[in-house]
Amino acid sequence: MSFPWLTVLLVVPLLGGAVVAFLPRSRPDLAKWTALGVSLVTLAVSLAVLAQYDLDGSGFQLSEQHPWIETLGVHYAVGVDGIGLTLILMTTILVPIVIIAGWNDADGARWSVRTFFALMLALEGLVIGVFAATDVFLFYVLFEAALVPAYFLIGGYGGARRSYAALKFLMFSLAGGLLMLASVIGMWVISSSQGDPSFLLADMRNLSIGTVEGRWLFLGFFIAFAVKAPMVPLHTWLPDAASAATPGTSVLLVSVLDKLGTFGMIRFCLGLFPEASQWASPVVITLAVISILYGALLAIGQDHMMRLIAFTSVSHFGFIVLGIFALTSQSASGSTFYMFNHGLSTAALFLIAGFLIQRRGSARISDFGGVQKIAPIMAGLFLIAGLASLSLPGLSTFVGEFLVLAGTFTVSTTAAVFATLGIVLAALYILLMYQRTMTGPLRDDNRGITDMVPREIIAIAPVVVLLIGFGLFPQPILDVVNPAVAETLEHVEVDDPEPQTPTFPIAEGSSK
Amino acid sequence: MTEYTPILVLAAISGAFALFSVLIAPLTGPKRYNRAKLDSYECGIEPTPQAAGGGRVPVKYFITAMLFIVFDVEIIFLYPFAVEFDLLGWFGIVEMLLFIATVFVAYIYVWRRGGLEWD
Amino acid sequence: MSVEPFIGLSALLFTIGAIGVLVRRNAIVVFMCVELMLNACNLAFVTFARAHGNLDGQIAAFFVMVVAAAEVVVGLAIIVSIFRTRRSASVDDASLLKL
Amino acid sequence: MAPSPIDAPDIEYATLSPLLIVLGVAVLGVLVEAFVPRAYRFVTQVVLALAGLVAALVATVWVGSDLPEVGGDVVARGGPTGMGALSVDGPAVFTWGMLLVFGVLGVMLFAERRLDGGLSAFTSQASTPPGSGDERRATRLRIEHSEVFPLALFALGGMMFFASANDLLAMFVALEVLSLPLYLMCGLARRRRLLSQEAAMKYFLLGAFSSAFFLYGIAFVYGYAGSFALGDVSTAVSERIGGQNLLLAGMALILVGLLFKVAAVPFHAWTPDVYQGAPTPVTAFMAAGTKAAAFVAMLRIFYVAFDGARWDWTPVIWAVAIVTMLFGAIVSIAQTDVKRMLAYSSIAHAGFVLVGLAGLVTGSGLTSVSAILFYLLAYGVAVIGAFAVVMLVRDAGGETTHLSRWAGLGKESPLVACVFTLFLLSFAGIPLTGGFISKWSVFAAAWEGGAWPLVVVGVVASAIALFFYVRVVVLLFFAPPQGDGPSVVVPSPLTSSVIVVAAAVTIVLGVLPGPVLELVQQVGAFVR
Amino acid sequence: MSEIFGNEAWWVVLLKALCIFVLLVVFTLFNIWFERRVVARMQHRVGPNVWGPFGLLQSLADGVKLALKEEIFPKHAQKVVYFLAPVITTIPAFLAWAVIPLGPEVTIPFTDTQTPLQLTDMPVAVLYILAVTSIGVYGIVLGGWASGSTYALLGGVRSSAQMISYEVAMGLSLVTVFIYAGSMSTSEIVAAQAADGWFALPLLPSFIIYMIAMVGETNRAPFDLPEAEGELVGGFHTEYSSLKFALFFLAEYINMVTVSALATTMFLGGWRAPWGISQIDGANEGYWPVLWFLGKTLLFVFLFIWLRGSLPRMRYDQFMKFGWKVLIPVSLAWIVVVCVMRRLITDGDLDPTMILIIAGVVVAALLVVQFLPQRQTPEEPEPVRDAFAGGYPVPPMPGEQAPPTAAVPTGARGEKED
Repeated sequence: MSFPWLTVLLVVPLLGGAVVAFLPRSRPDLAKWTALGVSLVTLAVSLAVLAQYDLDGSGFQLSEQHPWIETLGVHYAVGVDGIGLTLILMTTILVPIVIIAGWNDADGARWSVRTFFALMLALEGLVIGVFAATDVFLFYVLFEAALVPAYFLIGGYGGARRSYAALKFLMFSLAGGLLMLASVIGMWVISSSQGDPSFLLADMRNLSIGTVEGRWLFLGFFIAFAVKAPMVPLHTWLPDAASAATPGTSVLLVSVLDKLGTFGMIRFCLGLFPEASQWASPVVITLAVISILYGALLAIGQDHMMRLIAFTSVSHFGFIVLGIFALTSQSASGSTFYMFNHGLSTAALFLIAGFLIQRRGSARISDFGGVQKIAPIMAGLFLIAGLASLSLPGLSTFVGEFLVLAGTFTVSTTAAVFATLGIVLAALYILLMYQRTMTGPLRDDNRGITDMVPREIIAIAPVVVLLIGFGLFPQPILDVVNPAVAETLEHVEVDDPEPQTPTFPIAEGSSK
Repeated sequence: MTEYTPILVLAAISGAFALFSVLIAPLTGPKRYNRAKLDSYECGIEPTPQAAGGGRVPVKYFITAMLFIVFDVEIIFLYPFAVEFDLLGWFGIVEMLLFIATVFVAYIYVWRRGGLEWD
Repeated sequence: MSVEPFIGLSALLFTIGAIGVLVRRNAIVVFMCVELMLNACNLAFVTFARAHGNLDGQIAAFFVMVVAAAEVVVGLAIIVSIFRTRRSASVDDASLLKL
Repeated sequence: MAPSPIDAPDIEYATLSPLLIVLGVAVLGVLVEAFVPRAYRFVTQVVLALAGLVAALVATVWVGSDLPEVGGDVVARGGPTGMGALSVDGPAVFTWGMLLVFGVLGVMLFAERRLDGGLSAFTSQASTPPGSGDERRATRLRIEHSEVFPLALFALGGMMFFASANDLLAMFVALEVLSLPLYLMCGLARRRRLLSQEAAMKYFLLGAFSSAFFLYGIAFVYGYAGSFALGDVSTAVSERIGGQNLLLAGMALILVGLLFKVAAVPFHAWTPDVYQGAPTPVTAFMAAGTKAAAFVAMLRIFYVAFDGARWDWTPVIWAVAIVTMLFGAIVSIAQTDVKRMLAYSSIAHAGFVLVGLAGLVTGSGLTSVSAILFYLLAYGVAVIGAFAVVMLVRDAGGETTHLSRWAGLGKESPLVACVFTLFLLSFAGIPLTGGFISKWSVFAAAWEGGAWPLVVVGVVASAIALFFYVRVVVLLFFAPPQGDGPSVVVPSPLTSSVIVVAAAVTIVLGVLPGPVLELVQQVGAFVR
Repeated sequence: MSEIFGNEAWWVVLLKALCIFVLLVVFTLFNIWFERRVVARMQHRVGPNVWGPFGLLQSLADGVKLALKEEIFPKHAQKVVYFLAPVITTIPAFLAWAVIPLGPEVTIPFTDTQTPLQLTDMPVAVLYILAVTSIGVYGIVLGGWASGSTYALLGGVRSSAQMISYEVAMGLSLVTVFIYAGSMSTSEIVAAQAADGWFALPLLPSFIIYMIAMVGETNRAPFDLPEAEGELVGGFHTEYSSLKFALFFLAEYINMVTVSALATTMFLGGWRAPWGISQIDGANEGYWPVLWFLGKTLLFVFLFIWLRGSLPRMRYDQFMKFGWKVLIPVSLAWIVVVCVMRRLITDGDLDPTMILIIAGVVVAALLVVQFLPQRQTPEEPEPVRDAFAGGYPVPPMPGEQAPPTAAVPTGARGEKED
């Protein structure tokens, strides 16, 4: 068999993490540099994977498969399609950035520096594993396992209420995960009732699942994912976590970990329970729209910068979910594309806000003002990031959001209209924040704020570049994404509908 | 009428006799009150007050009782074995020897640990 | 000879024992009640053996006796050891462990 | 008239060798107590016990390696032996092995002497009143109760017997043989003796009470079926002869007795007290061993004997399982003592196993029996490890089991904290631990048997329990240490190896459960 | 065991029961007199000789005297139990005789009803006797406890402890008899001895053990520790007076007769005429056997009295030690020997009687060795005198000289492990 690229891809960070964890406690710098190196190597490997990936090929590529627990039909099976690949790339790109940006975050924490970076690498490895897993069991295991490093990242480093935030985060995710466990067990029972049990995604797709069972199982999966991709009303853990954790952790949480949820929705909800997905989509669409608006409104009301950004992501995740459950190839690929870019933009926002907070020693927007006079670069980058977050045309996020909306229009005008409101609100909260922090007269207690140091610029620059770059030329990613999305949707047995065809269930569902 | 009924008859007779004699005693005997007489006898010295709950006896007696139980149980098993001895053959003997040996081990333990010492 | 009366008796004894265990406070008495329950079982065994015309029940009674004896030995040892320390065998006095 | 001689029964001593070895070594241990001078007694006992256990383990493997296949609707292995009093079949042999492993680990914990100033965890002389001069004198003379080793072996023998008994009477005897030594061992703690003695008394009184119920149930079933052999009972049950009331009453009473032993609500009251009061090594041994043996016996009774009446007892099992899971999970949240917490978690686990038992999946593949066997193994190992860790966290007054004293353990000694976390995660059923696979398999078995509501409740319960475990983890790692914080005593190789083994097994069962799962599937059918 | 037991006319049963009752009472009266006479002779005295021929009515007079004494309810007594204890002790004493075979089938005079001279019999007769006699212990220990007097309590506990200790030995000694007779029914055991001789010979050790045990069982000298006047005044019946005391007295003597009768039945062929007389035909029919039986029993009673007259009282620890450390192991060993031998014989390999007799002699010798004056086992050496025993200066006892240098307080001195 060919070279196990994916295995390497997910083993490298894990091993690196292990190595970092056992570096001498006395030499934090060594740990930092090693971590950075490892993450860069991972990035390189992921690029190699990209090179290996055949755009015209269909289904999972570079897939490997070894039996793990025969008796349960569990395999160690990995493989990527366009969606997984994109998200893997996003991860591998973000981690080094976060490491650079969070270079000093762990200093002076109760826990050692090495552990911080080791945990980050471990998280990266596990997340990559989740994106690449093509075995439901393996997916579940990694999905749950990824919580552990994240938990310690939040609880071990960061702000005052970190342990509370960590507990909340863990409880939410684990509760969701347990529901998912129930569903997974159900899947196993069904598959074992239909011949030898097997968890391979391919085999599970071909199971014949009764309508009712299907819907229950779907629910189990969906709730787990909805917790992960914070959807109203299961989002409450995110603001706490984001505000308590270090900026770097927040980035990993929001930009990477939460993508597991939306990714799971595409890969499993749609992939395993097509019928149930159609059945549920009206409700889900409604929820998505609600979280778009709700998140945006709460964001406007926030005074805590991190919380604000967190709520913006709630709203953005609403878009993503909307795109997925609109069940049109356009919106779905839009969502995928949007996941990628949302990762970047949010990362930028979190990191820069982190720099600000670090300098000012306060996260309250009202404490800031006129920062741009003394820190122009930071202000500029902050503006760009913000604009990306409100998906200004010309920035990559715009493409995703537009595709989502366009796709949604074809199935449910109402939803689309309300969603569009979200964009307006987005403009509102971003610009308000910018104006209240950067512009205006410089307050005396902000004089201490210095401009960004080269390290930070190095960290932010690639993000900005990518944002703009993909804004102008989105095609490469779309090429990667589209076939996979198309495949998924055709498994859901919907073809892109014309706007008003009364025969279509979703139209009815959403028009009432 | 089973082979146990005669025992009841005998029990009735002896019981009647015993009860009669304890009941008749107050009538036959004289009654002369005397405080010292009613006090518990202790060779004339001031009797020691009763300990609560009938007082405490040495734990030795407890151990003896336990041992008695153990060996009585052994006897419970020995009797049927003995009665049917001729039918049981070597197997029965071997098993019984094993049984006796096992109980004997416990016995040795008690012995060595001074459970049988009275001083 | 009909079985019911004997079973009724054994059930009665068993119930008395059970109630005794639940309501009495002196460990020794509780313990005696347990023994009473065991003997109720013995009665049931022997009765059923008679009813079924096989000896299993009687053998069972033998084993139960042995077990009861063993229980006596162990139980009294424990209770005596407690009695020696706290001068009372009341179950209530033993209250260091709360639920 | 001369009645014909009784022909000697043939007993397959070879097949029973593990059992005989364990009990024989126990008797030897008593002799050692009698004859070996005190100076060498302790060591002799330890060596003897370990050697015997290992020998028995080897014998078990040997027995298990050539169990004859028995055909029929399901392929089972092994068969009845000892005049049908025992049935050495797949589950029995597997349980033997499992129990022997527990026994080895437990004995190693018993033998730990470095933690408490060169003295074992057991009192010097149980006969001396606590705090008395005699006690101090005995301690000064370094007198020790090395009897615990024979006692443990007797208990172990009883457990093995219990798990393989194929006859209600044998089952009762085995039950007592396993219980009585445990009653005694519970009362032998060196520290907090009053607590320990109380625990012993409660355990004894309630235990005797429940075994009386068990016995009365046996009497009724005997009255119903006219025999003690499980096979005969099952035929009687399936043919529905005689008065059903006898059968129902019997089953109910037997169930009471067994549920008590496995510590299921509402017969759980003894568990926290006993777990807390007993010497920690004993608690570990008991928690792992008794549960395993009792559950296997329970499976045997209800799957073999009362299978025909399953519609009568499954509802009860359902109810008990639900109540037990929820109760154990909820109440454990309120606990402030590590040992009590583990006790309640063990109650909850009993509930989970009952879920598997309610599944009633027989046949090939993942049967309920095999799932439960796996569960018991994973749980037992984890719980022994957990209590072994509890042994290490001490202060001047012995073990500090109050949770608040555990705060900041992660800082004090990260290794111990991590291992304990591992066990907790295994209890909680987090992936990549043995607990996950085991919970998985029982739930799967239950769902396959159509008991999916139970599975849902079980998931909810584990979510609740999860909250508690995670809270403990938070305490361990993130809470600021109280005062000078807990001190972790460095144990002798015995304990540390126990902990290492337990942790390793927990992880292996979580990551590579394949072989063990296959094993339990092979042995997962009783011989009827 | 004949089918007749349990199927007789009610009046026959009543008659036999009455006879046994009367027999026992009379026998007791006689025994008391007998004992006093014999002991008197042994002590070069005359003994009671006033009332009736040879003073035979002496004990009757004593009984009447007792009845006329005031009865006392001590202050601390637990009234009810104190009242019932004598009854509890007396009834079982009588009951034991229900299964003792006094003779063969006879015709009741003036009728033509055939009936065995035995109230009843059952497959577990001997077990029944043991069970019933041990009920008597309850009476003793309860009486001692209920008297509310320390002496009585100790006496009761002691006597119960000693009874149970020797009951074990007694029970074990009977096992071999059952092996030989193949039954536990008294009448069948007697029949078995008719077939192959008295068991006293082949089972000599059992016989000896039984005799020792029976003395201990009945609290008779030299084992009469519960009534050790020196230490315990009257033992458990210290506080009893008048007829209650009389009942205890009665029960004790009946027990003495009971164990003797049991010994006769078990080992001396029961009611069957001894060798020599048995050659005369008709010796084993009719009412003659009662004579033989009572004669043999009286022999044992005489043994009792003889022991009392000649042996000093043992110390309690010696007594317990003897029971637990000698009798029990020996009888167990003897059981094993008998089992193996018996099996070998029934397999018809080797000559039975020889081996048995040899084995018997050996064990008997072992047993006798126990009676030889014990060589003084060296007590643990006198602990070095501690001038500060218990932390206080102690003056030297007479005959004890203080060590040259004043000893320093040594706490751990003289401690020995358990």
